[in-house]
Parts: sequence; structure tokens; C-alpha cells
Amino acid sequence: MAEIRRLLISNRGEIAVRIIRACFDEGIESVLACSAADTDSLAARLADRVVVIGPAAAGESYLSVERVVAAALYAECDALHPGYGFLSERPELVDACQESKITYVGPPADIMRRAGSKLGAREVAEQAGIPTGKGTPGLSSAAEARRAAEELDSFPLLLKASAGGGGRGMTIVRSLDEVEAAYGRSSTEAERAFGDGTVYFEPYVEKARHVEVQILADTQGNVCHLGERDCSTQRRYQKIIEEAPAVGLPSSLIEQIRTAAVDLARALEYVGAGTVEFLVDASTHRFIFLEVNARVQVEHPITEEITGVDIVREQLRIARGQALSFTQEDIRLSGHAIECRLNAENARAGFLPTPGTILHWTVPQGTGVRIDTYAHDGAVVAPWYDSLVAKVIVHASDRDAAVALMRRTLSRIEVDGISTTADIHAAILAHPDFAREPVTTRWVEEEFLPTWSPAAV
Amino acid sequence: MAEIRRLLISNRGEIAVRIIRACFDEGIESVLACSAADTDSLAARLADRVVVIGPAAAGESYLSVERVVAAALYAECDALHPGYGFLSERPELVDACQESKITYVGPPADIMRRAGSKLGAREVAEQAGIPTGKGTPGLSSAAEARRAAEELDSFPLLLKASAGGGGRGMTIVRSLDEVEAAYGRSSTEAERAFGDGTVYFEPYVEKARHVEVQILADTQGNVCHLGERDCSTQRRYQKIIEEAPAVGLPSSLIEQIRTAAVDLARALEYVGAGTVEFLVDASTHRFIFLEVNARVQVEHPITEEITGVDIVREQLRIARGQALSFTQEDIRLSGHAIECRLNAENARAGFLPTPGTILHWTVPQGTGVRIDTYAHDGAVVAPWYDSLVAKVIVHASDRDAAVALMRRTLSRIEVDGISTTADIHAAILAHPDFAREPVTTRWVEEEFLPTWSPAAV
Amino acid sequence: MELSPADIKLIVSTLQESDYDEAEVVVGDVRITVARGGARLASSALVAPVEMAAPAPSPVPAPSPVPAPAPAAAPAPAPMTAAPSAEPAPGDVQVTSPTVGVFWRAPEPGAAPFVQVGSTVAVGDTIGIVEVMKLMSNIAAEVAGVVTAIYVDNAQGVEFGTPLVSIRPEG
Amino acid sequence: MELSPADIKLIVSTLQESDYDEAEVVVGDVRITVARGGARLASSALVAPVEMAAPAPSPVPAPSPVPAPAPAAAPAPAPMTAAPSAEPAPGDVQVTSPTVGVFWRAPEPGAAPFVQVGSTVAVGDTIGIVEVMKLMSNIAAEVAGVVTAIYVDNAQGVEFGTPLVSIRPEG
Repeated sequence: MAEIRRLLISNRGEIAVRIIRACFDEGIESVLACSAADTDSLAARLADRVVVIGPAAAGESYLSVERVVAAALYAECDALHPGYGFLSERPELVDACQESKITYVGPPADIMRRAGSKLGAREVAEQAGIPTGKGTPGLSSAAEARRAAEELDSFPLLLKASAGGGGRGMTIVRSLDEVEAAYGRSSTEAERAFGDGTVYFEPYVEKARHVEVQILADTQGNVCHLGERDCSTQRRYQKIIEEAPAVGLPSSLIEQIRTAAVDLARALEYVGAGTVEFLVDASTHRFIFLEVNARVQVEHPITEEITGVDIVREQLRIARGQALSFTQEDIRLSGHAIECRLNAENARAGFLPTPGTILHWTVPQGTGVRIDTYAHDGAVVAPWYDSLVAKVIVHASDRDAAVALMRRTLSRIEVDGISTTADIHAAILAHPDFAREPVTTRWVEEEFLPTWSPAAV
Repeated sequence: MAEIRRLLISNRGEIAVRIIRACFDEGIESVLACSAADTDSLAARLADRVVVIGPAAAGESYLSVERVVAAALYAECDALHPGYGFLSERPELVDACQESKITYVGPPADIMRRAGSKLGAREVAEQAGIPTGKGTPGLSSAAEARRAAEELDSFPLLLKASAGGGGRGMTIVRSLDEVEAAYGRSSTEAERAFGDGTVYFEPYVEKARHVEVQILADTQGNVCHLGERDCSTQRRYQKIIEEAPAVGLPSSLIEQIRTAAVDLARALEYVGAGTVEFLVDASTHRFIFLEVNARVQVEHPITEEITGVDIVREQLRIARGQALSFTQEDIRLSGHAIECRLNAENARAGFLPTPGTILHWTVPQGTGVRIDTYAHDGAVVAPWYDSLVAKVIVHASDRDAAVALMRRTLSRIEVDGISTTADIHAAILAHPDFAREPVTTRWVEEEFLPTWSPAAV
Repeated sequence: MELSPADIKLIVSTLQESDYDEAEVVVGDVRITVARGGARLASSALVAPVEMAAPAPSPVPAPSPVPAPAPAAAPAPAPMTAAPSAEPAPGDVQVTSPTVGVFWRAPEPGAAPFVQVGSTVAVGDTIGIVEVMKLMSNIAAEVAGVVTAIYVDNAQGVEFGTPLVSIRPEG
Repeated sequence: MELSPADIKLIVSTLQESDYDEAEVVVGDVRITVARGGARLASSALVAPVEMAAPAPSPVPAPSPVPAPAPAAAPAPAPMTAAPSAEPAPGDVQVTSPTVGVFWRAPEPGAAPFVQVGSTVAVGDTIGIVEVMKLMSNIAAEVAGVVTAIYVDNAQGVEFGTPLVSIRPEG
């Protein structure tokens, strides 16, 4: 057992606040490693200690493995939680922690490497008998991409980056003519974003639902799933609304997906909290494995709400070498939860980010309403980082009740000083398509936005 | 059934925020009737509408029956929740609401009158076979008080005001010589505070615990208790820490007290949320009935935590004429809850109130931690009203765990701009006497304060 | 005067909503120049700065001179009417409501109102009544002068602090 | 008024959302001129050159990642020492740490420190080393002058922005 007395959080914003909360619960001292831009943030207020690691620019602060580990040593931390984003899926950080005898809250480096490569993970999935996109291997040139596309001969195809995530490097290819330009764009974007320009083809599913399974695996061989989330409400491959569980799909399909996720986690010898993402064809109800996210996910709270499991505290248990605090049989899914990502963006102006100072922040208090945020009156939405300001989470008896509660909640949110995406969330929730059942991944861009605000498409 | 669509809250501070939360949960529009001093308060931000009823002075705002009812009519409210304090136990407000066809969230006027007079309630209790203090009837002169004391001939005695509460008008009398001066003091204070100078004698219990039972009674004849609270940690008859349930007393005694509370509520034909207060002699374990509080109590959250019942929502159900949402058999007490009343006072300077602007307000987030407050950065603690700024509530598996969690929580609270009583709470919780078991009602003044800070006694 | 970027944003959006095709705002060392719809940017270096005046405050709505019926069989008060934006003319004294309630302009239904715009009042003259429940409070002029505005209609609900009338002091 | 890059971004995005085809915002020595939809940049072309002066780069000198011969058997960094309250004398220039790390006053254990209070330094002279993990950054004097204060002990942990030394400029 590795005791954890003092934990460094190498992150910011709402997830830093969330991890500090888990530290409080576990009786662990929290140390926030933050940039000079975040020394007055809510996380800095709540943390037991703050270490300023560099200037505002993430490259010299949150993205620097050296500085983050130096901060942990400086503050004599015995553990490090990377949150999501930033360095959370960088095996180099895991290695550096190990060298410095710091417990890393996440999977070991070799498992992270195996899970983090989409191509590598797909191979493991295939060996475990899990359906995959029957895509190509990594493509090293535009010519190779063209040959591969000719061979597959079934459009549309999707060009994807093997490394990283967040939709970057993705391009839909609808004909052979588009292949070379698409390859150049995807590969360059992937290289720039992840330092790895490897891309590959997958069949593109026109009407798809994004379904992902939350996994928790300890070092003692226990692997449990906490049910699945539907994250199909996306814009440009970015999730904007998530739900748990996934409704409107056959229960046998859901069962297969959950089992596939656990099988894959076992095949990867996974340890920690992770998410296995799948794509479900909304017409045929066939599913394919997409990728593994080897960290806590932005949308983890909706799973916490329907299961009662505290995922971040379980991460700390796992890191200490303890067994999960529950078994698969203990998990009962209750009700329906929805999360809206409130971003500091003006949806009617092409989702232009609107950094600035929050002059007024009022959110309702209510049963089944949870708001994970770093916002308060006077909080600064810095231009340097992503635009997520708050996660508005509701939990109610069923999907209809959850949609109604979310609408009531959004209608009571008042923010001055920055624009937020509260209006587009409210409009999506009020839309009959969404109210009927979860939408598919292109619905926001193809159906919703053109009628809501042409400028936003 | 009386539908409630729009509810006027004739109160302020944390309880106004609490009631707005219940309105949100019930889908009721909330209208805050507030003074000109509170138009920027958190409750005003959270309410759906705000009506300014008068200047800062409570007599011309929160304490004016006419203005409060006028505000309800003005805003077309169909119901009114008085909170606690202010007009919450004034039958005139109940009458005025009835005349104006506004549903009053609380007991009918006649029941409030019967329950609100301590002498009257004592009589009902005696008829119901509930032990009372065997005190005197109302005393109308110093000479009568002296005669009554001579007759009782067992000191110490306690002089108490028949109307009102909060310890005002109470005087301990240790010998016959003290009677006349004590009568003058008590009667004058009662007259000034409640408009009724009637006082009476009760035997004074030196080592006593204050135990009170939470009652909910609907209009359909259902009367349930939600267990009891121990509110013995007092200074000058003012509660400062409350706990639920009451531990360290024989379970048969607890059972008798709970039964007595339900019996009394039935005898009073009580309707609404109410609290029946008892005094338990810590040496003999005999208990006597003290009084009934015919409203929601400051310390209701600790009962909510151990029962899972939302007392304010039940109040709204009862007001609509609905049955309670549970039966007595459904109530299972789980764990232990503690509340610390964080007041804007400097305990080391004789508990001097410290109104002002809160420049910085940081409270920890944690599982089992609930903070009911109107505070935030920039919130004003007005000099016009009481000094309660926040109720820090924790809920854990047992008393030891709750004490530990409260200590951890208090240690993470940071407030600038005003003094708070957080330091004295932390010191009390750290004291071996308190840690061992609940203290008695004079412990803070007689044992704790003299060693902690002589200036505070 | 110090401008922040947020102020500049406010100024630009104010201009944006105005009718102007060209505008220039100079505050200290900050100069904002905009043009649209074919208008050219007249460079500040070449021409004198055109000072873009802040929009005048919205004029106070003329009060209804109609004396409506007052108490006796009181109708339900007009609910929740937003208080009119009431900016008194410089030097005028505003009389505000001392309580939440209902404003009555006349002593009884059918009677002439206590005051009209243009009425001359002495200190202590009643300018109206605010009823809270059945309690009537006479509202008195605090200064002698001429009534220049009446902000609230008869039988309208008012809150504490709601402006009732303005008086221009005499002398 | 001082503009940050974030401020400029805000101003430009404000203009972007407006209808204006041409706009110019001048704040002190910063001038932002924009044009679109065929509009020409009138002003600045005619007057002064476009002085879109980005704010000065962060005052921290780029640390030369020259590997300094540092502690062979490096002691554990002194942890979490509160930064000494470091108020430079008027006119003195403070050198601050460009990163979290450990401050080394000498090139190797036992060697003489780079500078002492009273040492004369030229621009670019090394005043110490900040080690972050095994990466050594030489910290250079930004001005020539005399060292008037050293705020951090050898082997002490520092954060970004922690004052290291003060230099009184010469001349």
C-alpha cells in the first residue's frame, strides 16, 4: 500500500476543484501546481497549498512535465493527480513520477502507452473479439492513403489521428478525390496537436451515437464498469451534452457494450479510471470500438450521480493499492443524469471564446442539481486555457424528468461579464428531437444549428 | 388541495435561500419580500422576483404584517413562507393571510396561539400526561412572584417569559432575596421583546441537556417525528452547536421523549413543521417539557441529514393539504449530524457583532459537508439583523466521525472582512469534554469560556 | 476618466446599436473610430475629433392626468408593474414611497387627484396616499414648489423607494 | 492604460462582432486598425506607420538552458520555504525565478557563489542557477550594477516569480 498524505494537482479550473474535494474527503493535503494566471482561482483558494510553476502559457506551466514534477518534489508531495487534458495522458509524466517516487494517480506508463494509441488499442480490441471499425493501419503518406481508400472502396470514410483526441485531426472523406487534401490536413493537424502525424481510415457512420463505458480497475485484478454514458450531442466532435445511462437502445446491445468494455480493460491489464468509447450505428444498432481514455473524464459526474460511486476517490484508492470499495454486483443504476458543458463562448458568433472577468455568477440551488465549476463573482476566465466554465449536472428519476430539471436549472443561471453557452443548451433541451430521445453525433451541426443560428454552424 | 404557484418569502439570509431552494425543487415561483438593505443579497439574486417592502429597519419591513401581506398581494402570490424569527410565530400574520386568501406555510392561527404560549402549552402537556416543570402560573407582580417562590421553597428557580423565546426574559433565581429584582428584569425584558411581560417560575436544572423533537403533521391527521436533536451547547440560552440524534442517553428515555412529542402534537391538533423542546436532567435522566416552536427551526438541516427528509418541502406539501410523503415506519435515522452556527461575532471580544462586507469567503467542498448560507465574496452582513452568517453542517457515520469532519471543515473556512465564531466552534469541538459526549447547557459559559478566553464569558 | 477594455467593448456595442455610420470616441489617451455602410474612416489625425455624446437618458413618461377612482371598494392592486425609470430633472426633489403598497392619487373614487403636473404644493400638502393592507399613509410634499412629474398611476402597486412624484422647489 | 494581449484580443473580437467595416482603436502607444469588406485602411496609412505594438515580452529573461555543473550528490531541495518578503529598494531591479525549481547560488558544491551582496555584475552575468528536475537554467543579470540583496538561500526551492536577487543599476 502506498500511503498518500499530500497530493499535487497539476491542473486547473473545475477539475482541480473536484480533485481538491476528493482530497478533503480522503483527509489528504492538497497542493495546487498552477500558473501565474491562476493564483487567485477558486482551486487556489480551496487547496491547502499553492505552488506557482510558471507563466500563464501552458507550455511553460501545465504542460511542462519537468515543472510539474519539480513542484511535487518542492512541496514534498507523495502523489500527483493530473486531472484531464494537459499532461493527463502523457506516459512521460508517469515515468518521471516513478523516477521521483511519486505515486501517479492513473494507469502505469506502459498501459497508458498501449491504451493511448488508437491503432494499438484497436489491435488489442480485435484480439479480444470486440468489433472495431475494420479500418486501415497507420498511413505514412498521401499516396498510401489514396491506395488504402481505393482498396476499401466504400465512402464515406473518416481520417483519424492515432494519438490524442478531442476531434483534432479528424476529416470526413466522401470520395477518392478528397483523399489527398484530407490526408494533408489531418496529418498536419495531428502532428501539430499531438506531435504524432499518424492517421488512419475508419468507415464513417452517418447516423451514430457515441456511447462510452466508465471503467474502474484496481491493482488487485478487479475490473468493474459503472454503466455507460451517451455523449452524442456534439459539435465538431466536441461533446456538449452528456447523459447517463444511454437510453433508446436495446438492452442486449447495452449489455454487449458494457461487457466489451470490461473485456478490453482486462485485455489491456488496465489499472485506474478509464473510459472505453464506442460508436453505435443508430440504424443497424451495430457498435464498434473507438478508443480508450486513460484518465478521469470531463463527464464523470453523471456516472457518479446514477451510481453513487465517487470516481475520483476510487482513483485515489486504486493509486494507494487498495481494492475498489464495491463489486460489480453492488452497482445499481438509478435514474437519469445529464450534464451540460457551460463554455465561455458566444454560440451565436461562431462559438467565439469570450474570456474575461465574471462580474456576476448566480446558479440555482436545488435537489438533484450539481454544479462543478471554478466560477464565482470576480473569477477570471483566462484567455490561455479552454473555455469550460461550469458543468451543470442534474439527476432525476428518468430522462424526461432530468430534461425538465435541466431546463429549469438553465433558466435560473445568470452570468454577467462573459458569454456562455447556456442559451444553446436551453434551446437543444427544448428541441422536440432531443426531448424524444438522444440525438446522433451530427444532429447539432446538421439539424439544430442551421435553424437556430446560421452564424453558429 | 390548495395549489401553490407563487410563494412569498418574508424573510432574509440563509433561510430565505433555503426556502427558495425548496421552491425550485417544487416548481414554485419564489418572490422575496425584502428590505431596502437586502436587494443585492444572495436570496434576492436567487429568487425569481424581489419586492422591496420597506427600509432596513425590521419594524418597517420584515416585522410588518401589513407590508408583508401587501407585498404578497402586490406580487400576486398564493402562499407565504415566514421562515424563522421575524413574523414566523405571529398569529396576526396567519389571520391576515387567511383574510387575503393566501396560503400560510405553517400552523393555523388558533393552533399557533395555543402552542406559542408556554403556559398554555404546558397546560396541554400536563393534560396529556407529559412531565412538565411543575412551575407556577403566570405571575403578575413582584409580590406575587415572591409569594410563589416562598411556596415552592426549592432553589434554584428559573424565571421565564411565557411568550417568545431565544432565552430572552430568563433569569436564574438562587435565593428568595433575588426574586424581586429578577422579576423586574425578566418581566421588562419580556415586555420589550414580545409585548407580553408575563413570566413564571420553573425549577432550574443545574446540569441539563436540551433535547428537542422534530415533528411534521399534515392536515390529514398524520403526525410523525423525525428523531431528536441535542442543542445543549449554548451560551446565554442561545444554541451555538446542535447535534442529531441525541447520544449518551438511555434509549428508553429517548423513546419516551419522542412519544411525548408526538402525543403533545396530537393533543394540540398540530399542523405543520414544529419542534417540541425538552430539558433532560443529566444526572437523574428525568425530562420535562419546555415549549413548542411552531415553525421551521434554524437547526432543521441536521434532522434532514440523518433522515433524508426535506423538511421545507414537507412544509409546502402540508400547506397544500397533501399528506406527508412518508410514514413513521419509513423514517430510519442514519449516522450523526452536527451544525455549527457561524455568527458574525468576535467571540474573544464578548461576542461583539461584526457587521461589514465579506471580502473573501472560502468554504470547503466535501462529501457530508453542507453549508447553508447567504455569504459570498462581497456579501454584506447588515447591522440591522441577527448575526447568523452560515450554518456549517456535517453528516458522518457516527458522532466521532462527525466531530472529526466538522473540525476538518472549520479548519478550511477562510473569511475576510468580518469576524466569525469559527474559532470558538473549532475550540469547542477540540475540547475533550465535548469530544467525549454532548455537554450540558451551562458548560460553555461555566467550563469552557473561562479557560478559553476570559473576555468572552 | 480611465477606460478598461470592457468599457471599450461597451462603447463599441453602444455605437453598434446607434444609427451612426461613422463615429469617433476620444477619452484621454484612448481613441475609438468606427465606420460602416460605405462611410470612410476619417482619420483622427486629419480632422478634429467628433465627440460622440452619450445618448440622452430616456425621457420620463408623461403621467396620466386621468384621476382614477380611489379606495372605498378598493380594486385589487395593479400587480408588479415595473417601476418607470424615473430620473428627476436637476434640482427637482423626488418623493418616494415609504412602503410597499398601493398608490392612490385621489382621496376617494371619483374625486379630483391631490395633485397634477403643474400643481403648486406647500410643505406638508398631501400628494397621494399609499395603502398597505387597509392602512392609509398620506404622502406629504417635503418641499414647497411645483409638481413636475407623476410617476405612478392611480391604484398601481409600489415598492419601498418607488418614485411617486417630482417637485421643483420654489424660490 | 496598459493593454495586455488578452485585452487586444477582446477589442478585436468586439470589433469583429460589430457591423463596422473599418475601425481604429488607439490606446496609448497601441493602435488597432481594422478594415474589411473592401474598406481600406485609411488612417494609419496616411499618418504614422501602423504601430500595433505588442506589449513588451514578459520581463523574465529567457533562461539559457546551459547545463551548469551542478550538485553532484544533490541534496533534496529545501521544501516550501515561504518566499521572503522581498521589497526592492527604489530603483533596484529584481531578478525573479522563471520557473518552479531549486535555486543554486554556486556552480557546484563547495564552489564560491556566483554573486554576493556587493558584487558588481554586467548584463548577462550569471547570478545563479534554477534547476527544474535535472534541467539547469542559468539566471542572468538583466542590468549592469551592484547586487544589493539575495533573497533565496542555496538549494532552496523557488516558485515562478520568486524574487532571487536585486541589482542597483550602475551609471
